[in-house]
Amino acid sequence: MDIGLSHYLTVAAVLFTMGVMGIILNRKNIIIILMSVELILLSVNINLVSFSSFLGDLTGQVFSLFILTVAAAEAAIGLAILVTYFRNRGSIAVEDINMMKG
Amino acid sequence: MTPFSFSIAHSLPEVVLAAGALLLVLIGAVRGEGSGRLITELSIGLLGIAFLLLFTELKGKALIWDDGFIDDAFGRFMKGLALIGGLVTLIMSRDFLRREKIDQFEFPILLVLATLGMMMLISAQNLIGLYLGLELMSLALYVVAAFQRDNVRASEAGLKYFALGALSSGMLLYGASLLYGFSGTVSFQGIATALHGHASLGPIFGLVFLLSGLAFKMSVAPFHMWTPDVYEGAPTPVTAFFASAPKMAAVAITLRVVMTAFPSITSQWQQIIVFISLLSMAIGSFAAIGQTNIKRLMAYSSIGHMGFALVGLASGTQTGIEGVLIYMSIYLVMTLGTFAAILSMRVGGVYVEKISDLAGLSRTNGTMAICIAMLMFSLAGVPPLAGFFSKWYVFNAAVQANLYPLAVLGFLTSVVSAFYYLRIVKIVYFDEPAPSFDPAGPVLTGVLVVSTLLVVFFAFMPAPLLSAAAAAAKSLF
Amino acid sequence: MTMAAAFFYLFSTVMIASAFMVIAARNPVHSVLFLILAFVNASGLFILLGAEFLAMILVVVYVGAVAVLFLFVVMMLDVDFAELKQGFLQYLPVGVLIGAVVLLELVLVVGGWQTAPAALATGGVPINLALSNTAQLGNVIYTKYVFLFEASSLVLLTAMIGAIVLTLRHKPDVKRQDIAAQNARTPADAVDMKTNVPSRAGI
Amino acid sequence: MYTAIVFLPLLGFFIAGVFGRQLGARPSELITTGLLLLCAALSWITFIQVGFGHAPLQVPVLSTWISSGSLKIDWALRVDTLTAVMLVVVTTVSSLVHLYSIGYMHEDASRSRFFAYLSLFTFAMLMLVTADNLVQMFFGWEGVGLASYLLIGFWYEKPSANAAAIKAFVVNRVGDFGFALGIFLVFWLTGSVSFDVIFAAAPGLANKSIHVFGSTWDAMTITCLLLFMGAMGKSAQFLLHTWLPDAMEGPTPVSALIHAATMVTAGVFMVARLSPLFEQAPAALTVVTIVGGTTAFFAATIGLVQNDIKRVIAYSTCSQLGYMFVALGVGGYSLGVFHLFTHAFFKALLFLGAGSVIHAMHHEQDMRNMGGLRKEIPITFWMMTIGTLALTGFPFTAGYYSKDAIIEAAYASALHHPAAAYGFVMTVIAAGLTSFYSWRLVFMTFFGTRASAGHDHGHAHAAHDDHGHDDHHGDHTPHESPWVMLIPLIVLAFGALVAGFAFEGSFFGHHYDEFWKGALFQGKDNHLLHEMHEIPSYVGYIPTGMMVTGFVLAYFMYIVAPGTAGRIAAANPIIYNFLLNKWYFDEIYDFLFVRPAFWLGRLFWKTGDGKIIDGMGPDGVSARVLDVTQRVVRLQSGYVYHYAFAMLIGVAAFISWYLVGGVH
Amino acid sequence: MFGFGILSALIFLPLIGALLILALPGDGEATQRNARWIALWTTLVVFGLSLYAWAQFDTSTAAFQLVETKAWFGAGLVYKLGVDGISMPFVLLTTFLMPFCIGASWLSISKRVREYFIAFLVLETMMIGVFCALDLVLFYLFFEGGLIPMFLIIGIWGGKRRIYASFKFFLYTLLGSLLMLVAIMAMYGVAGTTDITVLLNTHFASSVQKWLWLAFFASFAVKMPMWPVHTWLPDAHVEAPTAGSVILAGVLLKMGGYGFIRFSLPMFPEATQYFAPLVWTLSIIAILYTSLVALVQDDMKKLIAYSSVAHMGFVTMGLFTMNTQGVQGAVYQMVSHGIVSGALFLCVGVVYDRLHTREIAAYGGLVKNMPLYAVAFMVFTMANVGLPGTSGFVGEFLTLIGAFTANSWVGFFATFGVIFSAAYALYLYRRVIFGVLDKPAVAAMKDLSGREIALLAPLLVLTIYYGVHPGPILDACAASVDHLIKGYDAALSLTKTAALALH
Repeated sequence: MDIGLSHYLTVAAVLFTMGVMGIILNRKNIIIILMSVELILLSVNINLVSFSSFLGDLTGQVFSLFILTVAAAEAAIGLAILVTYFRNRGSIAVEDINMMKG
Repeated sequence: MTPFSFSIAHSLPEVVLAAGALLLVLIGAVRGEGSGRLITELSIGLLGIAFLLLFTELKGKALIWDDGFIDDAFGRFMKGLALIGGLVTLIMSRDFLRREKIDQFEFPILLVLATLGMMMLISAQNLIGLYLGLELMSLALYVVAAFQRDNVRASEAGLKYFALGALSSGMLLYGASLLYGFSGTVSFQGIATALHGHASLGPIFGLVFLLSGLAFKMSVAPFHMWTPDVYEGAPTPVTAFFASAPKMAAVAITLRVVMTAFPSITSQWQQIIVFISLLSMAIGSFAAIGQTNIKRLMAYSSIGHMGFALVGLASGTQTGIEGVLIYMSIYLVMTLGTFAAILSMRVGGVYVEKISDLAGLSRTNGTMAICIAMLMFSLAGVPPLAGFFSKWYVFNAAVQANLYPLAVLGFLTSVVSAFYYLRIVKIVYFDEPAPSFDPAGPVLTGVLVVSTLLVVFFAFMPAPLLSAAAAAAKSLF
Repeated sequence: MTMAAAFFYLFSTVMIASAFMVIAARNPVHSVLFLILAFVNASGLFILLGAEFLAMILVVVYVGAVAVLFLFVVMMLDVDFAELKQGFLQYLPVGVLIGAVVLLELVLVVGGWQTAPAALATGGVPINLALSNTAQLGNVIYTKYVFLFEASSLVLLTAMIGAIVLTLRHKPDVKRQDIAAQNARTPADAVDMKTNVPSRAGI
Repeated sequence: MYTAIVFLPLLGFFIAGVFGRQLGARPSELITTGLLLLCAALSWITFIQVGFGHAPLQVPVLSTWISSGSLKIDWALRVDTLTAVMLVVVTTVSSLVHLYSIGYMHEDASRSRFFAYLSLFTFAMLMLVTADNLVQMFFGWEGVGLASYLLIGFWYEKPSANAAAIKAFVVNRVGDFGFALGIFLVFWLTGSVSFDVIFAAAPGLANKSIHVFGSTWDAMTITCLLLFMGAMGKSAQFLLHTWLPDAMEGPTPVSALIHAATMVTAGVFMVARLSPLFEQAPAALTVVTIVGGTTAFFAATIGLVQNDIKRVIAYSTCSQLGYMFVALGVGGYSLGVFHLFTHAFFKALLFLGAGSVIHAMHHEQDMRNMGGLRKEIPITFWMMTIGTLALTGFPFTAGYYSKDAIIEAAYASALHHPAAAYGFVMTVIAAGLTSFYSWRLVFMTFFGTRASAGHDHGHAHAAHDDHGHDDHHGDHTPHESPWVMLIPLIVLAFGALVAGFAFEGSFFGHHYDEFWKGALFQGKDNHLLHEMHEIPSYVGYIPTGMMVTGFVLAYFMYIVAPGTAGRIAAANPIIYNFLLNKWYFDEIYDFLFVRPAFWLGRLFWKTGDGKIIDGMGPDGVSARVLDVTQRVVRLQSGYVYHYAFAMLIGVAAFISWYLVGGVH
Repeated sequence: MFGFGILSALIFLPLIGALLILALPGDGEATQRNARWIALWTTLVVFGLSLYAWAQFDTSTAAFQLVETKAWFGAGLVYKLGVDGISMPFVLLTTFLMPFCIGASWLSISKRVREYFIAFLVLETMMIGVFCALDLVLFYLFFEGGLIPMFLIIGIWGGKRRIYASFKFFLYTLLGSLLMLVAIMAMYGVAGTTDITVLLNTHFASSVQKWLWLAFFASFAVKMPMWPVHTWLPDAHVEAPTAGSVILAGVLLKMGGYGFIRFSLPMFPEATQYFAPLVWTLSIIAILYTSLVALVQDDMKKLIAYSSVAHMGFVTMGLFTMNTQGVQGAVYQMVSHGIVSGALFLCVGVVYDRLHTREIAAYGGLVKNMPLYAVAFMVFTMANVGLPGTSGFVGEFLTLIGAFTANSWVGFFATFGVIFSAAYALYLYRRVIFGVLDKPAVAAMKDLSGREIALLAPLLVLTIYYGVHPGPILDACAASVDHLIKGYDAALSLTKTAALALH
């Protein structure tokens, strides 16, 4: 059995779904959400790199590179906001983040 | 490769903005704390220059930066709107920031960077540019949402916005990756070429994920749920900014993507657009009833209005796009006016944001009252105010495209939405007065009055906007 | 089964398993560690795909910086072990169901992935096997994508400003390093020569 | 001159109505009365010119009224013999009533208003009789209704007067409903509402059938029936009669003028005026006969037992109108009009006489409280007696000629029409009843002894205290009315005596043709006037016999053996109560129409509008909107994972949509 | 900007007046007085100008006159004004009634005087605009624009349930007209323009016609208001200040009828024919149902409001007979109702100003201390009843005769309304004016003041004048109505021949 594009894509799809489910089902703390986002981005990167490889086109890897860059920045911002919130609220439990609703 | 100078010339506003932002960071860093006011003024100037440069740069259509960036009438139109949004909110925010002691120099710089992101987004011509522009804008917005870092509501707003925004970028990227995988290219034209006659489920899925991400930025249902919380929690000038400039950019790039990359599968994305448009109109109308916080109300209102704007896109025609452009312009004016009013809501030095605080305003501040009333009627789409014409253009396009159910349902929801706009008028005019507001500065009053005048007298001189929108829409085809 | 396939299954299995643990682990520190594991395995997949530079970056940037940052924050905030709250379980099946549906549909589509016939013709930058992956990336990033490259720098700048403005605090009673002030110190300010002290008299 | 006749009363109305308060009561009275007397004089001149001279038919057009497409309606005055007769009746009675009212109303504070109303009424009535088209007739028709409404409700503080006024107007409107539909039908059939045109078109329409109201009808029959419905309303015929007795709540001169002599005869006039149409609709004429006969009988029965002096006369009027319709129904239009003419004199006389009695009794109307008045008010007594004689058809008085002629005509016609036989029987019986109740009235009022003074006076005085009657409190001695009231009585009595004798020949005798000059139309087959001469001679004596019987009975029961009436009543309580309560018509109508109308109104309002329309419409919708709102708002839980879940659901929905639906 | 034709002047003069009032400083006594006088003079000048326009108007032709055209929104939307025999009476009615509204508010409005008169003047602009517009979008703009000032008038200066009433009024009418807006867009799609003169000569496919007709119907039926979408009217009337009720009954309701004549009948003849039975049915229900409801009302204004619904039933019935008498009668009925019901509301306002209640039971016996008032009220009541000799009769009679010729059952049932109207109107009159004057507060009420006489007298004179001489209005619309009906018949026969040719 040869490993083809579909295999990588399937792995990425699974990873993507897990990332999304991590956000939705997570009841523990907001940091898990951030990590789930990283998983999603990872799945996207796998997608892009495998497309790039199988299409013989470098653009996918370039895209992936930018995504990595931005993801790092995003993580930094996310953690900064998280810290700010923690300082105000003393908690980052997901259930607590609902001062505003309705 | 396009000549460097040519590229620079056609992206001059962006280049100037970027360079200016860096310079401002330097100035801010050197002067340290307390340079907030100076940087704010400089940022206003910078945005103003960028705005002027939009009109002084070379005309026509130019694909630059190796086909990654386009400069066309459509882009200039939308950038103009985004810049106006940024500029006006920045001008309006000065008092607020000073009073709330958050007038750090980073704030204006972040707004400038966000605006820069929007401009890149509007001009994006491939998926990477789209993503980077979007992220530049979003990251800055995440930060400014939580800018009042000692305020738990603001940081909650930032956190929510960030978490969901990150998810939406993930979805957008997933879609982008699928599209890349299908067409082997990230450029919009390339995608269009690849899709021509070969649409399959793969790129359609890509399109769905891509549009989901964009829908989040436009805050349309079912990707809208962050909007009320963020609008409510974020500092008011930030909310004003959220409600104006980023919406312009998000709508612009949505239009550009679907019209440039997916013209051959119009009937496919039309279904999505029709659905999210309907849902947004409905949610925007229904959920706003019963709100007590005016910022939250405006959030739902903006959701509804994005739904209305998308009606024009749903038609998929040039007149439809023209309608969207007109809609967004008028919406921008109405929103800025409304937020000028909201920023004027200050009792005894404390900013208030309950709708009931407006009670009996007509007795205590007639000018503000009549302006609010006119803006609300306009938001409700009652002629002869500008809001009616914006609706006319988008719905007319939909009707010409035989989207009768969309038009009828849209109008039904607009009746529902009229209810809560009327309720504000009722509170302002019919109720017994609440404590009167502190005098608003000339800036806020000016913005309020000017936007009201624009809204009221639009019917008398519609030509400039109409011709500009027509030209802009034409350049997209 | 070739070696490549074997490694593919190894990396993907471990990656998915650790990804699952990221969201399932009760201790956030464990989550971060599993995240690192997932990244490392992904990096392995990248190598299988011939994207060596990205694989390296993934390890260096993600594992080395981002994941550690996570770890740092988790440690710093001293987050408790969170117990599952009421209402989670009744909500779980619906969530899982929707997730499963999405996954199923995605797999259905990507399982038989078709690229457009014109895809290769319109391709932007063909991979040149004569050059190393890193070199090729370098070639395009600084030419064709220079505009985007600059843009990404602005993204990083934004992130920097943002992170600073949100978290940096000037506590008034904390001594902070001020290099300019330190360098500008003259012996006159720093050293107090007590010349009038009598010798051998003690202070 | 015609214009003057018609519009002088309007002028009077204006002067009295607009400037009445500035002028004061007396000038208003004098002006209106003077104008009316002038009118009356002019009318008599017209009558003589038109009826006995050779003045051609004149229809001066005053101006255009309504002009819409093919419908053209002018303001025009049509003066032919029929109109001239009516002019004489109207203006004569009206002017006398004006004059009489000066005395009768002298205590009332709002006299100028009263006289204005009277003049307004006269104007409307004159418009009615001079109308050249159906719509102008309708104008007068409704105008008299308005004036009648105003006059009945003149004493606006009396709830009963107000109720009676509304009742009169609304019941009349029921009749007008038919009248209006009749007009529409006429317009539909002939394309015009102008008399000349429709009369010319009528023969052509005989036996034509039309499809209307979902079925096919004989054109003229349905038209005439609808028009007759109007006549029934205005002339208080059976079923639509209920307003007339109640209308007695108005001041007595009003009753004399409107509810005896003029307005109520408008229906008769209308049928006579439209004789060219009715002649083409034998079936409709049959209905007219039956209704007339029924009314004549039924009103007379009620009249037997009423105790209110005015109500007795009112029912008498009702009954007499029935006679007229019987005459019309059998084709004797001139007989009907003649009876109208004579009846105007003696009925106005009776009413004014009754008014005089009431005046004498200080607004006491219950005959049981009267008695023996002939000595105290002798002139009134004698005038009333003359009126009664004329009404009952005492030989050679006016009623003798007109009423007996109707009975003979019914008999003559009965040979061809069973309905006429019914009319004959009814009118004969009614003649006897008339005689009985008329004499009963005279006996109870003027003979015998009066019950203790002051009995049950409270009602009348309470109601009139505001009208300046206080000065008469405690003085219950009946007194003869002033001359200003007696003169009209005398004039009318004169008319009641001689009108029949003098004009019999013209109206339906040998001078028929040269008198009417075609104003009344008779079909080719209508030989009624000839046949009347061929009936057995004993028929002519029947009414007289009935009259004598009635008189004798009344004399026995109220003079010879007072108390007999009470014993008979006690012995037959059902019949007595049935009659006393006017066949229970008011109760039935109240049950059938008035209550359901209010009930329906409330149902429609509270349930229909309130619960159903608003409940399902605006209020219901807004409540549902709020429900939806609450649900939508509850979705906005504030939890990030819910929001993310919504996004996922959105995406899942879209991709499922495409997966299931395929790429289109 | 815009040209300065007479019609433009008519439309924008009130706006100028409003701006003048807006420019008045402060809210003092002097300002209030000035605001009143400016408003009065503005409306008087506008009325004078409309009379001038009337003088310029040629009644012998059915063409649009005094036409002004300016480019406006591009793409087929033009600023086009003009009047024909159908719209001219309504323009006059509007300008005529406005001074009365101002006069009626002279003393009764004491709070926020400036805003009040501004709202009224803006409303006048919108109303005149509706009747003058020759572009569908322009029409719609004015049609809907009127909601804003009216909403404020009811909401600010209204009675206890003013908020409920104003919302109901606004949202109800908005809902109806938005459906019309969809139809307007569809028509724009067919014709490529919204110029009414062009649309009048555009043929719409018969299936399309039905939809368009229904959409327009949704708007106009609410505005009329027809049963069963009438329930906003009683509420709005009851809560509105006197002048608001006057203008609501006098002019705003007429917009629906005007819309039917201007759009539904000539543009969608086949649909009109198809739906005529529906309209008749609704009209008859309106006439009978609301008359009965009126009978049981306890509130004077509500009673008159319900009677308005019934009278508007005559209008719709007449319009859809599509014969000369019916349509002319409907136009006449609208004008007459404008005067009469306006006057009736003024009458209610007179007593309301004195006693501040509209409960019928609170009054009684007014004739004694207010004889002049009683007379005026009587005349208007009788006109409301449709007594011949008052203007109410002519319209009612013509619509009925038209209805009868079109369908005898319609005429039959509608004529029942004649009976009911007498019942409720007289019942009202009896309870208010007649009876014993035993309530001290009522007894203390003074008769009409000079100002009130000046308000009611002209209306009274007109009511009678138009009752005996309806020529001016009937002649004015004769040519246009004739043209309308000819066009309608021609369109129908055209489709009939087309259908025959198909077989």
